[in-house]
Amino acid sequence: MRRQLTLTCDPIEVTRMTSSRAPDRGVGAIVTFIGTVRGEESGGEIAALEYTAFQAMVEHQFGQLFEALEARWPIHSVQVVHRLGRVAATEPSLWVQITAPHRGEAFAACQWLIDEMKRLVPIWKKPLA
Amino acid sequence: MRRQLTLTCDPIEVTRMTSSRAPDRGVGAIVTFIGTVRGEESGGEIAALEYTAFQAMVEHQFGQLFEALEARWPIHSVQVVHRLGRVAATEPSLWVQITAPHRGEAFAACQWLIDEMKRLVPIWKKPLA
Amino acid sequence: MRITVAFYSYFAELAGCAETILEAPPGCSLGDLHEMVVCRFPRLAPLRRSTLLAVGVEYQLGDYQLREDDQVSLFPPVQGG
Amino acid sequence: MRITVAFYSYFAELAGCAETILEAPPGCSLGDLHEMVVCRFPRLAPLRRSTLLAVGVEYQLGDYQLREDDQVSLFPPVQGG
Repeated sequence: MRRQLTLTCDPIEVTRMTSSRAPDRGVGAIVTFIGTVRGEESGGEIAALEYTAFQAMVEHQFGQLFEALEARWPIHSVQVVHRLGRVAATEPSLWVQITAPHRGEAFAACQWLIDEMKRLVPIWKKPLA
Repeated sequence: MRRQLTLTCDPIEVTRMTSSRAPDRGVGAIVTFIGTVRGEESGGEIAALEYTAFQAMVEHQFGQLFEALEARWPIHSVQVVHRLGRVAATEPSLWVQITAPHRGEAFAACQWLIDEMKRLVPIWKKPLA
Repeated sequence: MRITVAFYSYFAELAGCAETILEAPPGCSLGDLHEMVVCRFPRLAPLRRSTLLAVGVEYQLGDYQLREDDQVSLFPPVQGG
Repeated sequence: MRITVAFYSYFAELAGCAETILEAPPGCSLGDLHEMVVCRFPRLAPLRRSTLLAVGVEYQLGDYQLREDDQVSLFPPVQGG
């Protein structure tokens, strides 16, 4: 399983990362999740979120999640990009892409990875007015 | 809910269609599914698939699915592109993108739409050696 | 009454044509028409149970009552995606 | 034994520092150290139950036995994505 984790303070270049072909002849499904900063949160207006992280632990925890992912589903590749620092409303803060032979495992793995990330990976956000 | 259905014999320009921002300040989740033609199917090698459709019924059935989708989940937009004609191995035959406030509804709606499409939308494929 | 019948996917190859016109008796149901079709195109008979039936752009069951100029379609299980 | 304690997210603001060094008695568990930390930084006390504890880059529970030079981290529930 190919794996890639990027933590970056630069904008996520969604277009550059999106491929127009399967990376492998055995891949039939590419599931991509983009999390964007919402401009409204519990009623209030938000201009941006400030993301901070305990980076060494983020990398270690994602490494463990990737191991568990590979053990559970026949995934061909997993890529995660998480932005840090200031992310303006409507911009992507998270980009996840899973490729797999079939859509069932690709959807299941993608949702599981994001759920586990939100439970275990030490990243925090603070609203900026 | 914004909706768009495209049936095309031209390659799906995944890169051109992928946006790098949320289309709306209330959108927090963008789920994209790309189905690609696998080069191996039940043991044999496949060079391409030939897709055919009963187009008027495809449009009508997708219209009904979009109605049901909107009634069930708070979706902001749904876009579907399905290729017809010859699609070479590793090329995308299907592109689906759902935008919504949160990932739960975006993932659920995307998977439901593809499942229902595979049950109801009159498109067929034939392997080409 | 005059009914247009279209075949899609490999049903067209098995029938040897993409479309035909049948004269159905008054009161004929979609299920009755399906039987007339498989009599006329016997290579479709073994696929009877998996055949999908539509009138216009809607799926219909065998008890659907046909009307003059209905456009009926017969096709195998769909395989989009 | 000497233990480094780091605070992340708003825990650093509440503690007034990102890191401190504590001298812990031999046999001190991570839970014991957590109590020492909230005594020293009382604004963290009300958040005791929701505090996450890590040693190095692994989560640990209160019964974890600390060792010389362990790097302990305290932080609030994570919010990635």
